[in-house]
Amino acid sequence: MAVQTLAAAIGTGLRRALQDDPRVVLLGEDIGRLGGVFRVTDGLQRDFGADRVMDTPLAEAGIMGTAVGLAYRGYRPVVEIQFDGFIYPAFDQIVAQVAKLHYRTGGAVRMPITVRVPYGGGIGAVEHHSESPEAYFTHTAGLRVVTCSSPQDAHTMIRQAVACDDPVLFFEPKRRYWVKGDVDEVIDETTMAMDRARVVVEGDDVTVVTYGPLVATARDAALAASDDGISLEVIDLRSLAPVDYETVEASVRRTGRLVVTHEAQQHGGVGAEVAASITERCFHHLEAAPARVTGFDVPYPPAALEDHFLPDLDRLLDAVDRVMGRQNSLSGWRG
Amino acid sequence: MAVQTLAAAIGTGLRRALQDDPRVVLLGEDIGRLGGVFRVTDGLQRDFGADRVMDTPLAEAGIMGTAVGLAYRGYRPVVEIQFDGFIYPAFDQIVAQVAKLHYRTGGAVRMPITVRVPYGGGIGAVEHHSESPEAYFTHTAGLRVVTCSSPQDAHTMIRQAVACDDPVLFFEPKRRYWVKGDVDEVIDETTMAMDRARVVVEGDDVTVVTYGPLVATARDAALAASDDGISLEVIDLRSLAPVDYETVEASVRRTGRLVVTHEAQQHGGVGAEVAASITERCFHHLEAAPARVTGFDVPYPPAALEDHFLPDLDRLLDAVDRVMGRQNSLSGWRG
Amino acid sequence: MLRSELSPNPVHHRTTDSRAGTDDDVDPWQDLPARPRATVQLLSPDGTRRSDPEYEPWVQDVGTDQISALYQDMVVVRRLDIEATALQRQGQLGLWPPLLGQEASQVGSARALRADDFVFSSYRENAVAYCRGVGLTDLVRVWKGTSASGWDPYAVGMATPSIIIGAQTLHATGYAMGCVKDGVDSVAVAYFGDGATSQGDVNEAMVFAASFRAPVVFFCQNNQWAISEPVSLQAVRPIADRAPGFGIPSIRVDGNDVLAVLAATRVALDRARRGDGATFIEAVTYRMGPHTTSDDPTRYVDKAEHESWAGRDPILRVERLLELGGHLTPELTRAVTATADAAAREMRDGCHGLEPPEPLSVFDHVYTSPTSWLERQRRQYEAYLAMYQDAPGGGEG
Amino acid sequence: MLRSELSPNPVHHRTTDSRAGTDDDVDPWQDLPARPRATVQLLSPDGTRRSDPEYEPWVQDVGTDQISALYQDMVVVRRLDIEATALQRQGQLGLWPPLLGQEASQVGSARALRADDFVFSSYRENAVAYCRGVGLTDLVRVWKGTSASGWDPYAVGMATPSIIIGAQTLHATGYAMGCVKDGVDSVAVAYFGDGATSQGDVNEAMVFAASFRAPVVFFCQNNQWAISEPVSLQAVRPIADRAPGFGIPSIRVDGNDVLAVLAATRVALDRARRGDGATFIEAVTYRMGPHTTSDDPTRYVDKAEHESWAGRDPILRVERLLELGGHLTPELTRAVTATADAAAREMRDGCHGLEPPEPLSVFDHVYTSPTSWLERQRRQYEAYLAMYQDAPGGGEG
Ligand SMILES: Cc1ncc(C[n+]2csc(CCOP(=O)(O)OP(=O)(O)O)c2C)c(N)n1
Ligand SMILES: Cc1ncc(C[n+]2csc(CCOP(=O)(O)OP(=O)(O)O)c2C)c(N)n1
Ligand SMILES: [Mg+2]
Ligand SMILES: [Mg+2]
Repeated sequence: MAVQTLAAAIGTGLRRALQDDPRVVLLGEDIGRLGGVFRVTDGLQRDFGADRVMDTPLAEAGIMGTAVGLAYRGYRPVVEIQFDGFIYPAFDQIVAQVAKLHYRTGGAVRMPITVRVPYGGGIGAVEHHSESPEAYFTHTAGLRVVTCSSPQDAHTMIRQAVACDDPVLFFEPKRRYWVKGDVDEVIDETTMAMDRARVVVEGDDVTVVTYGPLVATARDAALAASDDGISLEVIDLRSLAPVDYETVEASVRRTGRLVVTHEAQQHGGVGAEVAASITERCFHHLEAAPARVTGFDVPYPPAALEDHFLPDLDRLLDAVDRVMGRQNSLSGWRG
Repeated sequence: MAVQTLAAAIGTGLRRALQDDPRVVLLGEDIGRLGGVFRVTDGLQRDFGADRVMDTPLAEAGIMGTAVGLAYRGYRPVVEIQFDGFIYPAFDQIVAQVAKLHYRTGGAVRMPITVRVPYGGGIGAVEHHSESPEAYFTHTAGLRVVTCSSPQDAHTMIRQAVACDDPVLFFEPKRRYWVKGDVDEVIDETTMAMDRARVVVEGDDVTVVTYGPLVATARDAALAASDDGISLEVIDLRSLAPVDYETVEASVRRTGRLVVTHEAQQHGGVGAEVAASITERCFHHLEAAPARVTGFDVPYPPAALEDHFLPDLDRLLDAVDRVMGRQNSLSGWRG
Repeated sequence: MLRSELSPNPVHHRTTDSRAGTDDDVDPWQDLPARPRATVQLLSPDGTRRSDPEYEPWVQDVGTDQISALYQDMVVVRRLDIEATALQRQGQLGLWPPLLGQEASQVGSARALRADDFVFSSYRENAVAYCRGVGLTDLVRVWKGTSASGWDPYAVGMATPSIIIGAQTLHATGYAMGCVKDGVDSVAVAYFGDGATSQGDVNEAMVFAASFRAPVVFFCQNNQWAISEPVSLQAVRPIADRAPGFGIPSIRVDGNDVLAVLAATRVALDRARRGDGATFIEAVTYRMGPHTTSDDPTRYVDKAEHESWAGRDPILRVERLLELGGHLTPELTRAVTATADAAAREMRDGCHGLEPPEPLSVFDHVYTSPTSWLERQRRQYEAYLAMYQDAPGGGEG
Repeated sequence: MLRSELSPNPVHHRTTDSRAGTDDDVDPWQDLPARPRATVQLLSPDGTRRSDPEYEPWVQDVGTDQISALYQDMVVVRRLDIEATALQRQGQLGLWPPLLGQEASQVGSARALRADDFVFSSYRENAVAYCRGVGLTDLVRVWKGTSASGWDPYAVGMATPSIIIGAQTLHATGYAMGCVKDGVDSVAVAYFGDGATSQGDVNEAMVFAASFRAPVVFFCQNNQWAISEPVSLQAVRPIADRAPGFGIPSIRVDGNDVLAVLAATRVALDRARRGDGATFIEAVTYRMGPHTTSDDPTRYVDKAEHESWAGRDPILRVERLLELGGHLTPELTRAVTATADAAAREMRDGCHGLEPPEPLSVFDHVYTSPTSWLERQRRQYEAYLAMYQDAPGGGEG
């Protein structure tokens, strides 16, 4: 048990994975000598060699495609995509190959590939460095998509992802990289599986479902709301595909109200899926329509506007007021 | 007014577009001498020359990226992607460039690019030839996404798409290419805009929202249901981004029941968005949870299994029974 | 036994250093050959041997028996190809991509491989699959649509074909990088077409292969066409010219000459096994049939071009070689015909016997272990099917 | 006036036939030059002219005035670059990608262009932007984060930079194809780095450019690094070797020699204007600073390497040239310094004056015309902001 930043906790997780299994190899741009632009892989090439921690040419399709070949050969590649906005050149290899090869080969070939993606905004960056592309992958059958919100989860989940025999998209909330927390490096039967959601705050009035960077915001909202006498239950989804609907369903059956929040654009985002699925499962328990608090349906804006794109505490509380039927920004909205 | 197949109606639409505007150029694999693998562009290279109807090297990113350059130069490129499953190599150019350039340049640069994509299954094809990737693009701000279900719409909408100053993903329901119908080649003020939904069957009990290849299935369902005394209203969305929610909302406010159906996988599909948005807008008018009838969350299966993947009349009617509270396959479902 | 493996070449140990550098102070072109050599040909269309001091030694061990075996392979795969086309016409297969005319490119290269090499191919390499030992029924499963793939890649050392043009070249490169890590001298072979060379993936594969000195052979069958597009649309120079700029030596070989293809592939394999990295082979051949059974080449292929290539038939020239040497005996002809007939029959019968899979298998193998989410969809669909099995079924719209 | 355009080269009409073919019966290598020539250099690091009968004629018109102008450009852009780095350190900019060391590559190439040519660049080409006439405040807008782009591409003949590595090379190629269609002899120029050459897009751009004989210049600044990765990881041969295999002639030029870069770019532009298609230029240079202000090159750059390149400074050698000719007068030095100072001041003041845009502008320019859908989001957010403008605001979590 030691205090680690979220970034460092992924690093120690990768270190463990490299130690535990000689078939684990890391591939990516600048992950070796530099340790990655966020230093997540700092020291790993020095300690495990350039054969296992490989700087690659600057070509994301190439990285993903060679990872497929390595997986064919029995390796467990861990690919780093430098920033969210640079994953698209690899999209074809991910959706047409990585996601489908196990199905295509009737189970003969496994693709235990982990794709690490620092994602999300709020860091004042230039274009392509603040995106939340997770929904593209949750719509792709054959992939697992997970994300973490605490150093502990970051550590255990990256190890679980690397150990998983399915391909896993592992989204890292880059604006929380420097958050610190206790990390226990022991994984045993009591460790929560990576495809389970976690209730991070218990409450009775409204279920707030979120993941990654906004878990902290939702926690703050729970605190603020409690001052107002409203009790929020905050669920960190952790796994976006598959979604642990059982946990969310159980909560909403109690609270009768759902707010989903994420940074990604609204239209066709994970929030739509969660709202639709939970409405299907809990329709007669719902007191209000599930509300979504998300990025707007515009390209991620320049840094000076990002606060007017990203959901924040106030927008979240406003949605809580909405599902509670209290005065809110849309009170009397006529469309 | 003449009878045309849906495929031919797109062809005559492209012909008109080439005639109407000398800046329209067509790019794609095998679209010239061969006329495309579906013969949609048959005769166009002969009549407009290889300078305007261009066979390109076999590289989708290349096609899309050069289309961006042509658009920069003031052209209106119409790109053909040979099959749905081959669009992914162009994904980066589409989502990071085509979708964003107008925003990025503060409106200085327009991207009037139409991307034609024959899509969907039911034709007994091999892998990558039956997919429905539309949701990826509806989640991408800056793109318009449309699809047609009749020869008339195919003709007018492709012309509207080419004339539109925004980038348009134009999805063609390939298993309906050979459906015939009257086509009026006149476009005037009375012509419905391409971003409007169309009520194709009027009804009172359940609103069935669909698009593309399943509009015909939904029409059949309306007929079959009426034998059972159930009145379906069928809405052809036509535009998947933006969605004409006003039309859907008006319908559901009357019927109180919604079924959305599409071929694409369920998780994060267009159905999730429509169900979530309509629940937000019509919550107090809903008699039942919106139901989704979609492809399962598996990769598109081999041809011998596609009937067990694709929504059909019976699965649609079963969902109608579900929202009507009648006996159905999930009656008594415990999860 | 005619279908035996050709003996592999002597094996050398691979060097350990896995990347070459560029030094800007040295003349960067000092090791560039003056100019690429002409197309390799060991057997002319009339069946006579052509001398080539560089490549001949690589097929010195190939005597009459082995030439007869190659001949039989080519006759069999052509026969299977024609049979599959017929099966498609009879509605047994949804589609078939004929390899007619490319028998020498595929057999000559595939027969150079060892069992522990690994092939990553496109959809047209059915002769390669045959040589790898893929079962005859397995060749048609995918095209009948009863299965997502035909065979277990690990059982035959050949991945399931990639329909996405060019994607497999990266897979081969990654696999080859894995071979180096494992310290074995197996080689990965990527098959692809002339059209594929335009794809970013294929070019990135060359970048990675060069950078990591990966033991991979890029085997490009330039059959002059990518559906309706002539190779001149993809490349304004010979395709073999592309690789050297990436630091990968290339060989242009007559793809209708089984001996030359065998020799060139052996050279490439040997280089890979010795630790010298990748080689690019352009096998210049011709697609004598349509792109697939759905295609209508009369719309774009010039008749004269087609006929000129017919005169360079890859099987005919081996037949002539055997004949000139007095080895085209009635026994051989009979044996070869019998083998081809038997193979065609086995494939046809196998094809007829293929049954559609169980409906619920649509949910199998999406993940390596069940997810509650997909299990729920499976069980719901099961309930749905159960209901409809009880009730009278409805039609589709 | 020192900052004037250099005179464009004589313009030839472009031929109309737009695609070359491959004929298999002809020796495919007949038109291949025996071997690529050595790196072009017209000015050595010590400031003396070097004779080069092939490239010298292309800068014969460049006299002392124009050399002084190029010198001033380089001094100004270096000064702007250092100023921008300082602005970043002061918290005025979020990030800045220095071009330190690459002044000759950028100024020499950009000054060869005509106003009706069009540039598609990466993020580091701020000297190119300066030469195209981009406003000094416009250079920093994006890096301050107050705007998605700095300038109107059509006003200066330069697209907004592409951050996605390599994507812009395809845009340039498509634009060049459009120039041919329009019957004009404008040329598109794509700027990119050594790392970019690994991307599929860049290779596809060469395929398309060759196939359509597009009047595009691929200008690769090989500054030896892609963030922390040395060029040897991207390419095991000189980068200039890549293009000829695609059918595109290439030139390797000393990227720290402004005259050689000017000459090479003129050769490439002239070829494009004459209808002979694309040229690939590799400008061999060095990134003297960090990748961006966020980078820490001490983690990966060798000190000796850095120092050896410092000896090849692109500005110093022009200074020496002027000095040797007795043209480095106190007046020139004063004028150049004054211009650089004024430019730096203008940029700094402009940067300080940049204001964040209106909140609701986040919804602008997504589409060319409003959609009911997004208008609804805009109005809802407007209502939300209105409510919070009335009420006391809350903090962020
Ligand atoms: C990414 C992608 N784009 C388009 C296609 C459609 N397509 C299938 S085969 C083919 C032509 C391939 O030509 P070539 O590489 O020369 O191989 P050949 O068919 O001649 O063996 C095309 C365009 C595809 N399968 N994948
Ligand atoms: C598709 C993509 N992948 C990764 C990155 C991250 N990235 C930004 S700059 C850079 C290095 C580029 O090197 P080079 O092409 O040599 O240009 P230079 O920075 O040296 O000018 C990388 C990897 C990116 N911007 N785009
Ligand atoms: Mg071909
Ligand atoms: Mg560089």
